This record gives sequence, structure tokens and C-alpha cells, in this order.
Amino acid sequence: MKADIICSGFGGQGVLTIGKFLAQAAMKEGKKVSWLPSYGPEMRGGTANVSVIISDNDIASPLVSNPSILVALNQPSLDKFGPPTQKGGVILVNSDMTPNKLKRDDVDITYAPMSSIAIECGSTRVLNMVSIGMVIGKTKLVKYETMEQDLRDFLEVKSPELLEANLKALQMGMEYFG
Amino acid sequence: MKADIICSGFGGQGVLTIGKFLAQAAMKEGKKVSWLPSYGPEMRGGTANVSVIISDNDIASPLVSNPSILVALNQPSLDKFGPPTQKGGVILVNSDMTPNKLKRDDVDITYAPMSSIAIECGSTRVLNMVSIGMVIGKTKLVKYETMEQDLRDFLEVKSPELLEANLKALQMGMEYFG
Amino acid sequence: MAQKVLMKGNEAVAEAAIRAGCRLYFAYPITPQSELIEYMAKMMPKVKGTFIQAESEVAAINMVYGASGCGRRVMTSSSSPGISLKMEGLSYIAGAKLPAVVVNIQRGGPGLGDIQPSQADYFQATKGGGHGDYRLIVLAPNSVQEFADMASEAFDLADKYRNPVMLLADGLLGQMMEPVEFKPAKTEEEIEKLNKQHYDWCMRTNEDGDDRHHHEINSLELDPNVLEKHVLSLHEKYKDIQKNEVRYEKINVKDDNEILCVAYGTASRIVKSAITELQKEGHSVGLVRPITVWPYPSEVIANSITKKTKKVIVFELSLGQMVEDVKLAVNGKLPVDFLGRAGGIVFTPDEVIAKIKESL
Amino acid sequence: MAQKVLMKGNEAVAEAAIRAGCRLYFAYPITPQSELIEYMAKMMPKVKGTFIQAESEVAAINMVYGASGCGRRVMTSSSSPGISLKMEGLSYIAGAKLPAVVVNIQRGGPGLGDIQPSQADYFQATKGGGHGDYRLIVLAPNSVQEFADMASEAFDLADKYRNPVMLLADGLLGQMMEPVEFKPAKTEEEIEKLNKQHYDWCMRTNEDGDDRHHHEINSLELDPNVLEKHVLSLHEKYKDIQKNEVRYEKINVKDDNEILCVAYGTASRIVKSAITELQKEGHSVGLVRPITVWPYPSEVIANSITKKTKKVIVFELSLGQMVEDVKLAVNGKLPVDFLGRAGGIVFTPDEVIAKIKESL
Amino acid sequence: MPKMTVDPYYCKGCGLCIKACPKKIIRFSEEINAKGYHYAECFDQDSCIACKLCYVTCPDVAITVEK
Amino acid sequence: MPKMTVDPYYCKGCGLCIKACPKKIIRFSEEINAKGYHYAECFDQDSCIACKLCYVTCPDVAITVEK
Amino acid sequence: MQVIAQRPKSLRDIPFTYCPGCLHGVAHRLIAESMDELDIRNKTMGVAPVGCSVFAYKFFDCDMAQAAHGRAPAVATGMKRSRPDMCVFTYQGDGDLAAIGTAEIVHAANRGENITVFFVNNAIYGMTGGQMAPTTLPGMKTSTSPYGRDADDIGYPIKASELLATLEAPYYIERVSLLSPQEILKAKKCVHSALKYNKEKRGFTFIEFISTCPTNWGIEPIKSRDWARENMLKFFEIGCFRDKSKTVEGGK
Amino acid sequence: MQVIAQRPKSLRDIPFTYCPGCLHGVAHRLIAESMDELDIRNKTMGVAPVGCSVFAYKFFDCDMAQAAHGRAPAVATGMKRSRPDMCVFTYQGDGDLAAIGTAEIVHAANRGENITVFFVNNAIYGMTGGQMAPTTLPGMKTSTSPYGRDADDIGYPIKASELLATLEAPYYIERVSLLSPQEILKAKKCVHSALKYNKEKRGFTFIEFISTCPTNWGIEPIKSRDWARENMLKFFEIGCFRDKSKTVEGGK
Ligand SMILES: Cc1ncc(C[n+]2csc(CCOP(=O)(O)OP(=O)(O)O)c2C)c(N)n1
Ligand SMILES: Cc1ncc(C[n+]2csc(CCOP(=O)(O)OP(=O)(O)O)c2C)c(N)n1
Ligand code: SF4
Ligand code: SF4
Ligand code: SF4
Ligand code: SF4
Repeated sequence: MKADIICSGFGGQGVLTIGKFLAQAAMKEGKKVSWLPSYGPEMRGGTANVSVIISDNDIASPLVSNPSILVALNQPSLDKFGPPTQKGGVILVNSDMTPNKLKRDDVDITYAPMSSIAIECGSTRVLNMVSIGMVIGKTKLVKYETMEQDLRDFLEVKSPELLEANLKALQMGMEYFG
Repeated sequence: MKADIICSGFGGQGVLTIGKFLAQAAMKEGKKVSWLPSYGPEMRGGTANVSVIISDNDIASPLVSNPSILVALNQPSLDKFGPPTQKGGVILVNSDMTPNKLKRDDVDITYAPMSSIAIECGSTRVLNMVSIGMVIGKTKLVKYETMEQDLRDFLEVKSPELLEANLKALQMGMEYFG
Repeated sequence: MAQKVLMKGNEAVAEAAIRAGCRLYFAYPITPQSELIEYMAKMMPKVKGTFIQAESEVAAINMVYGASGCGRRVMTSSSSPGISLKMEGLSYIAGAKLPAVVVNIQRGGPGLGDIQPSQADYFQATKGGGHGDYRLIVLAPNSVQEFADMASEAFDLADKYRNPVMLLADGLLGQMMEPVEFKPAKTEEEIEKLNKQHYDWCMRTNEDGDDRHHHEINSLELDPNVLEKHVLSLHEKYKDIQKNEVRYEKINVKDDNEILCVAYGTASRIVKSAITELQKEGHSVGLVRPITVWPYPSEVIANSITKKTKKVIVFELSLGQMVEDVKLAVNGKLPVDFLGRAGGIVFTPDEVIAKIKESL
Repeated sequence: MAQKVLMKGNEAVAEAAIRAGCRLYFAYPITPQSELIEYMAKMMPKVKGTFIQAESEVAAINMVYGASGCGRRVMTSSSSPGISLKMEGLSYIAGAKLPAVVVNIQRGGPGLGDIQPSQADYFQATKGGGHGDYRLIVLAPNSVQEFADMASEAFDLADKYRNPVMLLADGLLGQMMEPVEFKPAKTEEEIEKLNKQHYDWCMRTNEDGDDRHHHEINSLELDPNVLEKHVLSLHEKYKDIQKNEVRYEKINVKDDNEILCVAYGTASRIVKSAITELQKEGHSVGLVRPITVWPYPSEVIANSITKKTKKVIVFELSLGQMVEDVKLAVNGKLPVDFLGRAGGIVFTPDEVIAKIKESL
Repeated sequence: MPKMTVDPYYCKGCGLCIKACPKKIIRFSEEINAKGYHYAECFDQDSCIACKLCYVTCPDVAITVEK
Repeated sequence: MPKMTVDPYYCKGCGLCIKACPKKIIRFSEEINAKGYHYAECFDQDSCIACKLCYVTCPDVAITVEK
Repeated sequence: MQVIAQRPKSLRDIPFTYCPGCLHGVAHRLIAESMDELDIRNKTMGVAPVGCSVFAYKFFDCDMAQAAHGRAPAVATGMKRSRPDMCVFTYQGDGDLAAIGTAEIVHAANRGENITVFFVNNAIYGMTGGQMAPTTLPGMKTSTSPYGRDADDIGYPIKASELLATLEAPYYIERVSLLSPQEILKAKKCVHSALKYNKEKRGFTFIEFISTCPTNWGIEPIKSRDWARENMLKFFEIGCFRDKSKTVEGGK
Repeated sequence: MQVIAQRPKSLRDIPFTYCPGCLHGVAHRLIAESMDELDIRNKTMGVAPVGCSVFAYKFFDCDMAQAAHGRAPAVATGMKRSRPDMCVFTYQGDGDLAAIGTAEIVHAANRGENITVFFVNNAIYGMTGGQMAPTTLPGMKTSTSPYGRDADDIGYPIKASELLATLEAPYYIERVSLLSPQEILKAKKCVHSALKYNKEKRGFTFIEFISTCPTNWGIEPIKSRDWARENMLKFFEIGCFRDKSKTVEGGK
């Protein structure tokens, strides 16, 4: 088993966190994981993205060029990483910020109004949890329970007041696929 | 033919110039020559010395450790370079500044009151010319005529007023050996 | 805390250094190394340690010189252009026999280049980018865990040999997160003991009477005979290091290897996964991964060549620097081939496989 | 003026540089190089050139970067510790494809070391002491005459390849006087023509309209794909240099050589006189003297080995740096032995003879 | 008649011109430009007095003012 | 009774003490020291007033003053 | 109808790489406008630093060098001495000029090099992601002063203009603000003067811009100007620290 | 009879390597005497520069580091931060401190490092044989300003004390003269104060000594002091540029 993930979006959308939570949960479930951000000045203003690899085996390069799972939170992200996504790969798109669809029919692509769902959960700031939920819902990459625990561990110390909205976002994301 | 020369003395005694004139004259007479000063802070206050090599063949290292000709203008110079002088080598000592003699009898050593001779010629500043004269007189390393011409060329532009005293010094040095 | 945490290489090495007793850290920001300095800025005050953002890399390495002269565990870090600025200082540190740890998170060069991972400072690190006859001990990690582990190893080696040690990583190792498990932090008593091991040479308080000392931290010696003795003594030390401290990993090195690969650091991860692939296809390819790139595991490479081996291939994220050390190790016994990428590009396992297959 | 004059190496190279059209010189004092800067201070005003005593070696090399970016012949010089400080700047100059000449009058190291002659900066000069994949062209004179001749050659090579060129000498060559004969000085028109050869890339006045240009002197390229192309183009250039510009001298290299010696610069003078002595005793010993130490005359060395040759011996005023390049050239065909002195000591012909006789 | 125009190619939607305009006739467009910014636009050219303050304040030199 | 002494081991014969001495009782010795300098010496200890100015001015810290 | 304000000719048709609302762009424009006005575009060469403005070499429509971090004044010295008839300027950030480049700026100023230095003080390292600068204010949090700059431990912000004004040679030194259109208009005059003096070969000229870094301060563009006004201007006083045209008849 | 003046304990029994009449030795003695008086010899560490005083590491009877050219303040920073309870001083020449080491001295001063810097200004590079220093006077001939320092071309001498006094953090800055016994006695008080403040951990202290270089000036010792008085003191005015003990109650 090996998942090559790219999460991409605008600077403030928390894509690095999406990646980190996914990698961390997988690590706890005994997988080999790696996480590599795009870094440096090119991040600024433009898009940020992160490569995450989750695998049963040792990971060679942590850099993902052809994702098997793509989370694209805005148009530039879909435009940039949609085409190199692996045939048969999973693409989760935030339709709220992506007017133009990807012209491919050899991938498993879902357009979901992630920003709207986040607002429904209380704040655009939980957009990243919606995406994580959707990744879990769609791919079963990690267990919901692991993620929930991680989220609790993280927020209970840092900002318990945000816990509820985040948990809700995680759940709604996961349940998006029914 | 190969002469390994060291000229050594106090900072102001002009030993570097002695070396330079010898090397230059030899060069004009078609010899291979090299000139290498002791350099850097150790010169300061203490003794200065210069290695000069005059040879028919290419010169390897310009550094002289065992001179065949030593010009020692003061005691420390004789103490330092007297012992490593080659067996049978020529040593010219400024007896005015060298109370203690060298304890060797396998070298051809001359103690001459070079400072006094210089004063006689007009100034202690021509001490170096006295030494050069003595080297020529003793070893015939270069021709007197070459040296005289060099000296004229050098001083006629720079300070013609000094020419006479210098020429005299050169001559008296040379004639020291009769 | 023997629990695994997910952490960036830059942060993991900083945390591990603190745990190893490093209480002084001086550096100047540069991408892709800045998380290291930022982590130190955050954590040093918590352990009553010193963090100073120096005015430059030159100042930073000279602060290291001063702190190390006091016998304390001290570290600096930078990335390629900043490391070049430390060359004079490193030569002084080596000349004065001081222990110190320097991290280089290499990026693409020459000049300002870019900020992507590279291995093009290999020559500088292993041959001595500064002046004079000196050597750094150079450790090259290939994972965040190893990077962290090496921090404490680097300090130990530095202390043992009174020699600067470089951790030679790259932007990828600095920026990536991987699970890492830390060794327990040294206690203040343990750290005090480490400091005391240097009391016979380092600068410190003095006393009157018989135990009075005069310690000089110095690389100057105007008498060339004395300086030569000093340099020869350094070289005796280097020989010891070459004898005792060579570290490497052999991956799939077997008698039936058709090809022997050599790669270190980030490059070795890619090559390793490539040879695993090739093995599945029935090809026997071995990999020697130097963990110390100086001292270099020359003998290991030489001994890993068997009758079946047709070729040695070096893989590097540069246009060919370590290839010289490999050729020196192979010493003409086999052809040595090379694949490299430059300017911050990391080759893929497929490129590596293709390169190896050319010779299968 | 085809007359021979007796001159120090430091002064001769300065005079020759001025004659070769160098009109800008930036440097910082250091022994045993200071006569070079002092000569420039005296003579540059006479040719309406620029001499600035920079605030440091770092500033000096960056002034060189600026002047070279304007397409003018420019030079700097220093000695070992000061050269270490130029490493970042040299990497920038190489990365930005700028012609420039740098003189290193090597002294004993590491650290402050001493001020006596040494060859212990060989690695730094030839492998790239700075960061990134770059190379300097390195010329190593062994006499004052050659030192002077090389100044103009260095500028020509720098211009031809748009690459920094280093003159790698040592305290002995800098401080000694030997007879030297200078080439005629370039006229102002010739210099103007040299400057104009760079008009298609250098910084200069502009004009409106079709001939408008935008020249960038730069080594930055954040896109690693583009940076890689740039670095590869540098390497194409380096290959050309390796093909076209290898310079060497063969002394007594014959079919019946029992021993082949390799030495450059000051060391080669001593070895040459040693083999002359040995020849008198009836021993056939050859010497290959690399004149360019990068590009290295590897093939020449390899081809100078005959069936009779028992051994290759490298002589260096260091504890063994060029020996690696010789081993790479010999490629395992013969044992490579070594004699070196460190810390500013220069070996004598007798030491060299003794070393060679061990193997006769 | 004074007129200010924003070139969406340069504008990054920082809003400094909106703040600078004494007549308050600049706003963010509904549209986004190639870089994803809601660029500035003048919604009331007739009120423009050609004071140039928008031009003066714009860090991306995106504005042209005519008179 | 005041007394100044010069240690010939340290003295370099710069003469600054001679200049500094208000009583003018210091001179260069006829002898030279190991480094070849005519070191300073006091030729009239009785006149010494222990003003210490010779000590204060001596760059080689060669002087001891007693009282 | 006539264009009364538009992109100056001395800027190339390339969008800046700065963050939205970052005032680097304003400083660029003032320089370019002055180049146009003084008609020196064809005889000007500039030096870009390492910092957010590293790409300045792409933006100005004249030949440009990109210098190593902090070394722009040395590079400019090499350029000016090579082509004395051209105007040479550097453009530098506060990390570049007042930290790693301290020696180079002090000595170029001290030599009275005939160059203009444009110094953008935004109290932080922008390009590398928000580390402390030599100009970071006491108590200000940055990624390398996470508990706020402790002046007792690492000192106070460096006032570059004041420091350079202790030297004899500089011809013109002024600190200006870019925090409002009115201040920008004033700053423009100073930039123009500096380049005019440069053109007239009067000596070393230096303009310090008080600027912002919305991104690394974490304050959006409009508010970041307010923050700078309230905090930076108190410490870095606007004003002229040297103008020899007012003291020396006709300058040098 | 009682010894009232002799070699201080804090100097080792090693003759200085300075030229006859060179005032480096006087500066050394003042420091050593103050160390004795303040009883800090056993808790002091010093830093020798590159310059004629490079061998200072041999002369003082305390642990010493020899620093790379210009970097003594950085080395001292590393030392002081390692052993905060000890007194740390540097000893630097004008080339070392005011040329290559400009950035290091400015920033150590700006941090208010708890160290004392002894700065010997002799207007020339001594050790390397008489090249121009940043403090060389206008018109003064040296081996790298053979036609006299041309202030129009390469600027005026740098006044280090004045420059550092523009910074907020330094606690004490004074320029003193070593040109006569009387001046030496005054200088002594300042050296003592600086080390006293150091012992009391009050902050950065800086003493600039106006000194001579008989050898490279080519003027014999006694006359060289006169030369310095006539030429240097006009430019480098003696005096205190900062003393926080007089302004801040009890210092820091
Ligand atoms: C020698 C070297 N050190 C460090 C860096 C990393 N670096 C790049 S930009 C920068 C600081 C930029 O800050 P500043 O000068 O304030 O300009 P700004 O980005 O804020 O405009 C640093 C430290 C480098 N490229 N080279
Ligand atoms: C990096 C480096 N550059 C240059 C030198 C050579 N150098 C040694 S001492 C010195 C100058 C000393 O002058 P100063 O600091 O004024 O002290 P002084 O000798 O006059 O006391 C120089 C340039 C060096 N050792 N290292
Ligand atoms: S000021 Fe300029 S960049 Fe900012 S919104 Fe207005 S037009 Fe756009
Ligand atoms: S001042 Fe000191 S060194 Fe000079 S002559 Fe007097 S005792 Fe000797
Ligand atoms: S990081 Fe700051 S200084 Fe840099 S471009 Fe962005 S806002 Fe401007
Ligand atoms: S060269 Fe000058 S500064 Fe150095 S010891 Fe001699 S007199 Fe003193």
C-alpha cells in the first residue's frame, strides 16, 4: 500500500496542516510516512502545497510529482496538479473556489463545496478538517478514530473552544460520501 | 658554478639591497639568479636576512639554508648563520658589531670593520656597498664593472649626490683584499 | 519520551542537539534552514541556553569559536552560501583543535542559486573549503531520524577528537517531516560533566598557585617547524578518525551483485527504492551508502566489488563530486559511472532504474 | 621593454596584470601578498586605473564582481585566510559567468597558521571551496617569469570562458626576486577593444530603440529546472576547458623512467633539480609538472607511465592534496607514493632525492 | 474628464488605493485576475478628480490616471 | 630612599623613560642586552624622587620603582 | 485626454513579486519615476540585494547586478569605479544592509562612493519568512524573537541613517516614510534629490524608506501602515540627517 | 624599602614582541594593572586580534583566545555567553576593528555584550608593514596610500568611538591618549572604569587608545608621540562619548 498525496491551496487555507494530520494519523497506525512542503518565497501570495506519502515500505523521495490522491482547494491547485495526477487517482476539489473543471475522465474526481461546508460548521478556518474528513471518507487511508483522537489531543491543550467545530467539520467531510 | 649567499644584519643595515645588487649584476652577466628575503613580522626589531643564489643552472629553491657565502653584519647574524655555513665557505663579518668570533676553522672567514670603513667613506648608510665590494674582492662573483654600472644607473636618477660615497665604499670594500 | 513524533528535519536536529547538551547556538537565517534557527530561538530560553541571531554567518562561526574555546557544546547551521562564508572560521576551528558542530542544509548553487535540495557542497565539506591542511568529520544523514541521532553523535565525535563535525544534509531533509524518536535529554549534571572533560585545555576560571593554568585557543605559530609539527599532529588525529570512525550502510550488497551503487544522504533513499524495484525484477544490485563522507568508506566500497560486479555507479544530487572518492576507492578495478542532477532537482527512482538498466 | 629586470613575484604579477589591461584592482593587505597590493597602489594611478584597499577580502571580491559585471579586466589577490573569505563571492562570480582573476599567495595553515610558503590550499582552489557545482581555472606558476606571463594568460582565459581564473602561487614565489621580461603593455585602444568584447552581456550605457538591452548579472534562478540547465551549461563549458586548456610541462619524461614524479609550482622547482642530480647518478626519473592544476593533466600523467615505471611519486608542500588527482589519473595502474611538508616548510632537493631513492 | 484605470494584470487587490481615494470611488471587483486576486476597479469614473492619490499609493504600479 | 631599576631582559632602549624622567637621571647603558639594545639605566639613584613617570611611560614594563 | 500618471518608463512590464500591499513596490516606483525625470535611464545601473527585492534586477529597465547578501555597496563600488560616467544605485533591505552588510555600507559611505543607496526598513527579514532584523523594534515578536525582542539581551534597533551620518563623506542622508500618499509624495522629492546628486557626481547619497511587511508582520496591508506609523516612526524619526547641498556651495 | 611600581601580576614574564617604543605595551600594562586592582585575573578571559598584538594571548596571565582578523567581538560574544560569570575583553587594532571587523564591533556594541573592547588606534596597519588603515589621516602616506590618503577618493578616517556612540546599548565609551605619562595616568582611570563596569556586568565598554607606530610611520619613538599629538589628536578628540554610570542610576 502506498498513497502519494498532494494537498494544495492558497496560503491561508491550511493545506500544510491537512498533510500533517494525515501523515501523523498514518504514522500512529504503523505506516511509514513523509511530509514535504513547498517552501520559500514562491509560497508567498501564490499557492502552498504539501506532498505526503503514506506507505507500508520505506519512502524514497518525499516529493510527490504524480499524486494518487489530490486535495485541491482552489483553481490554481487543480490546474497545476490535476493533470499530473495518476490515472485512476482520487481528486477532491473545493468547488467553491474552482469555477473551471478538470478536463480528464480517467480519474476519480469529486467536486464538493468544502468552503461552504466549513462555514456551515462554524468557520472557514475548519476548511482543512472538512478536507481531511473527505479524504478519510473517500479513501479510508486512516481510521476516523485515529484522526479524531489526534485532533482532540491537539486542540484540547491549544484551543479547546475550537474542538467542536473541528470535529463537526471532520465528520461532515467524512460523511460527504455517505 | 653555484653560489649560495646569505646576507644578514639589523633591519636598517640594507642587507636586502646587498642581495639585490649582487643578484642583479649576476643576472646581467648571464647567470641564473634568485633573491628571497626573510619576511613578515619576525623581521621587525630583530635581524633581517636575504638568500641569494647565483648559478649557471636553473635554481631549485631560492631559500639558502647552508650558505657558501655569508655576509654577517652583526653578532646575531654570525651566531645564526655562521654554524650552518658550508665547509670551506666564505664568511665576511662586520667586526664592528661582532665582538664574539665564530668558533670554526673549516671556513674562510674575514673580520673587517665594515662600519668604520663606511664612515670613512662618508656615512654608515654605505655599509652595504662596502660589503658588496668585499664580496666581489673576495669571490669575484661578479665583475666590478658590472656592479659599478648598476650602481651608477640606480643612483644617477634617484640621488646623484650619494653616488660618490657609494662608489668609494664599493671600491674600498673590494680593495680590502688588496 | 520514546514516543514517535512527526517533525521536520530542521527541527528534529535542533531538538536532538539540545538534548545532547548543546546550550549555545549562533546562526543567521537562510532558506531552507530557517526552521532550525527558529526552533532554537523558541527552545533555547527554555533550557537556559543561549541563542543569538548573529549579524552574519561569519560572526556566527566566530561566536562558535569563542564558545567552543570555553569547552561548551555549541552549534551553528546554515545553507550553502552561508556555509561558504564560514570557511575561514572553520579553518581556524580545525586549526585550534576545537570541537563544534556545523549543519549545512544544502541548496542549489553556485552563487545565490535556488533553495531546492542539492548535494553540490560535497567537495567543500569533505576536502576542506577553507585554507590549509585540515579535515572536518562529515556525517550525512538520509532520514529525519538519522539526522536527529547524528546530532548527538556529532557532538560526541567533536569532543572525542577536538575537531569540527559537519552534518551534511540538504533542503529535502531539512524541510521534510518524518517520524522521529528522541533519545532522553542529558541532565544538567551530565552536561556539566561533558563540559569538564575539556577543563585541561579550555578557557575558564583560574586559580592562584600550583593549579594555575594558561590556556590559549590559537592556530597561529610563526615558526614553520613548530607549525609543521602541529599540522602533523592533526594528521595523526585524522588517521585515527579514518581508522575508527568510518560509518556506512550496505544495502543488498551481495556476491551476485551485477552493479554496485554508491549514494549518500537524500540520493541514497531514491537509489535504495530503485534497487528494491530492480530486485523484484530479478536484478541483483547493491548499494553502499556512506554515512560518514569523511572519513570515507573506501575499503568498504572496494570490498563490495565481487567478480560478478560489472560496474560501479555513483548517484548524486550534483554534477559529480563524490564520484572522485568512489574512483579512488575502486582504484581502476572497474568502470565508475555516474548519474547526477543539478540545481535542486532530485532524481526519481525511475531515472535511477533507467540508469542502472543501461548497464545490466 | 624586452629587458630583464629583477623583481619580486608579487610585483611582477601586478606589473604584468596592468600591462594585460587590468585597470581595476581591489584587495586587502595580508602577508606574504602585500607587495602586490602596494605595487598596485603605486602604479594604478599612473595608468588612470582604480586601486581600492577594500575594507575586507569579502568586500574586495564583491567589488570584483561589480567591475567584472561591467566587462572590465579586474583582479584581486590575497593569501590563504583571506582567500577563504572570498569563497562565497567566487561561487557567485562563477555562477554569474564573470571573468575575473584572483591571486592566492598561499601560506601555512590551517587558521592563522604562519606566513611561510605552502601549497595546502590546493583542494580549495581546484575542487571549489565555495558552494555549488562550479570550477575555477587554476594556473600554478613556478617562477617569477611564469607568474608574470600567466597574468595575461589568466585574463585571456577568464574572458574567453567568462569564468574566474585563479593564479595559485605561494609565499616563496610572491617574495622571491628573479629576472623577468615583460610583454609590451596593451594600449588604451587594445584595452577598449577587450572591454567591448563583453558588450553583449555586461552592464553598460543603454540606448532607446531596437538596440536597447537589459543585461542582468545574476546567479539566482528559483526554478530548479532552469537552474539545472544553467549548471549544465556551466559544465559544458568546463568540459571545453578540460579539452582545450590543459597545460603542463614534461621534464625528462622518457621511456626508461623508473620513477615518474608529479609536482607543481614551487615544489616542482625542487623536484626538477633533484631529478637532474639523479640523472647524473644514472637514474632515469621523469617529472610531469601540471601548469594548470584545474583542468588537470590527467591524461598526460597516465600516458607518461611506461612499462619501466615502477611508481609515481607526488611532491607537495602540503600533507597530500594533489595526490588524489594523481591517483585518479593513474587509476590503479601503479602505486602512488607521496612526500609532503607542512606548515610552511619547503623540502630540499636532498629530501626529494632520498624519497625517490627509496623506490629505485 | 478625469479617469483612473486599474490594470488587472498588475493589481494584487491590496486595497490601498481604495483607502487613498478621497472620493471613495474604488472598490474590489467581483472578478478575480489570473493570480486569484479581486482586483480594484473604479465604479464611478465621473466623480474622479484626478488627484492621483490612488496612483501614488499603489505598490504595484497598476494604476493609470488620465485627465 | 627611592630607587628605579630597569630590567635589561625587557628593555628595548626606546628612550621614553629618559624623556619622562623629571630629574634626568636615566641614560642608555654602554652595554647591549641579548636582543642588541642599549638598555636604559639610572646613573644617579640618589636623585630619584619615585615619581614613577618612567614606569608609567615604559612600553615594555621593564621598570621597577621602590621607595 | 492626457495621461497624467502611469507606469514610469524605467520600470519594465513585469509585475512585482512582492506580496499584496507591500510597499517595496512604492519605493521602486519612486526610483523609476526619478530616473525618468532625470533622464538617466540609459546611464544607470542598479544592484539588487538578497531579500524580497532580490528580483529588482528584473524590474528596473536598466542593467542590473544581483549582489550577494549584504554586499551590494561593494558590488556598486566595483561598478561605479568601472563606469564612472554612469549612475549606480543599490536597493537593500534591513537585514541585507544593517546586519550582514554592515561593513560594506559603512565603508562605501565612508569612501563617499558616488552611488545612491535605497534602504528599505521594514523591521523584519521578509524573504526568509519573518526573522528578526537589526531594525526589529524592542518587544516585537518575530520567528527568531518569539518572546519579543529583548533589548537587554540583544540590543536596540539599529538606526542606519543616524549611524552613517557620523561619517564625514556622505553627501545626503534622509529617512522618509511610505505610509501614506502624502508621505510618499514627500519621499519622492528625496528620491529625486538623491538621484540628482548622483547624476551630478556629488557623492554618497542614502535614502531610508520606512516600509511594511504585511505578510510577516501578519497584519493586512492597510493596518500594517498604521502599525508602522504608531510603532516605527517613534523610533525611526523621519528627517534629513545630512544634505551638503545646503552647507557646501555647489557640493563637492 | 617597598616596591611602588612593578610589572603587574596579570602580565606574564614574557617580553612583548612590539617594536621599541611602541605604545601597545603601555596599553597592555594599563589593562593588566586594572585586572590586578579589581582582582579579576582569575575570572577574566581575553581575545587577541590579528595585528601586531596577535601575541597578546601570550602576554596576559589569563586564558586567551586568538581570533580571526576582525572577529574578536564575535569570539568574545561566544565566550561571554558561555561563561557569563567571567570578564571578557578584546584587544584590537584599527585595521582589525574598523575595517574588516566593522560589522562585528558594531553588532557586539549594539547588543550591549557585557565585554570590554580595547581599541588601539595607530592610524596604520602595523603587522603587515604599514598599509593604510581606516583611521589613516588625510594626506598621510602609507604603503597603500603612497601619494597620501586622498579623502576625496577614499574618504576620511573612521572615528570608531563616535560611530559606536550612536548606538543605544553601549554603557561606556571613551577615547584616551597614551602619548605622555600624564595622559597615560588619565587613560589608566578609564581602563580601570571599563573593567570595573565589566566586572559589575553593566554592559558594553569601549576604550580607544590613541597610539603610535614608530616603525611604520618611520618616526623614532619619542618623535612619534609628538607626531601623533600634532596630527591625530586634532582629528580624534580625546574624551568620553558615553558613560551611563553618570546618567543611569547604578547602570543597567
Ligand atoms: C549569505 C546569505 N545569508 C543568508 C541568506 C538568506 N537570506 C535571504 S534574504 C534574507 C534577509 C532578507 O531580509 P531584508 O534584508 O530585511 O529584506 P526583506 O526581505 O525584508 O525585504 C536572508 C537572511 C542568503 N541568501 N545568503
Ligand atoms: C583575513 C585576514 N586578512 C588579512 C590578514 C593580514 N593582516 C594581519 S594583521 C593586519 C592588520 C593589522 O593592523 P591593525 O589592526 O591596525 O593592528 P596593528 O598591527 O597596527 O596593531 C592584516 C591586514 C589576516 N591575517 N587575515
Ligand atoms: S493599490 Fe494597486 S495593487 Fe492595491 S488594490 Fe489598488 S490597484 Fe490593486
Ligand atoms: S621606556 Fe622602558 S623599554 Fe624604553 S628605554 Fe626605558 S626602560 Fe627601556
Ligand atoms: S514578505 Fe514582506 S517585505 Fe517581502 S514582499 Fe511580502 S510583504 Fe513585502
Ligand atoms: S609595527 Fe608599529 S604597531 Fe606594530 S609593534 Fe611595531 S611599532 Fe608597534
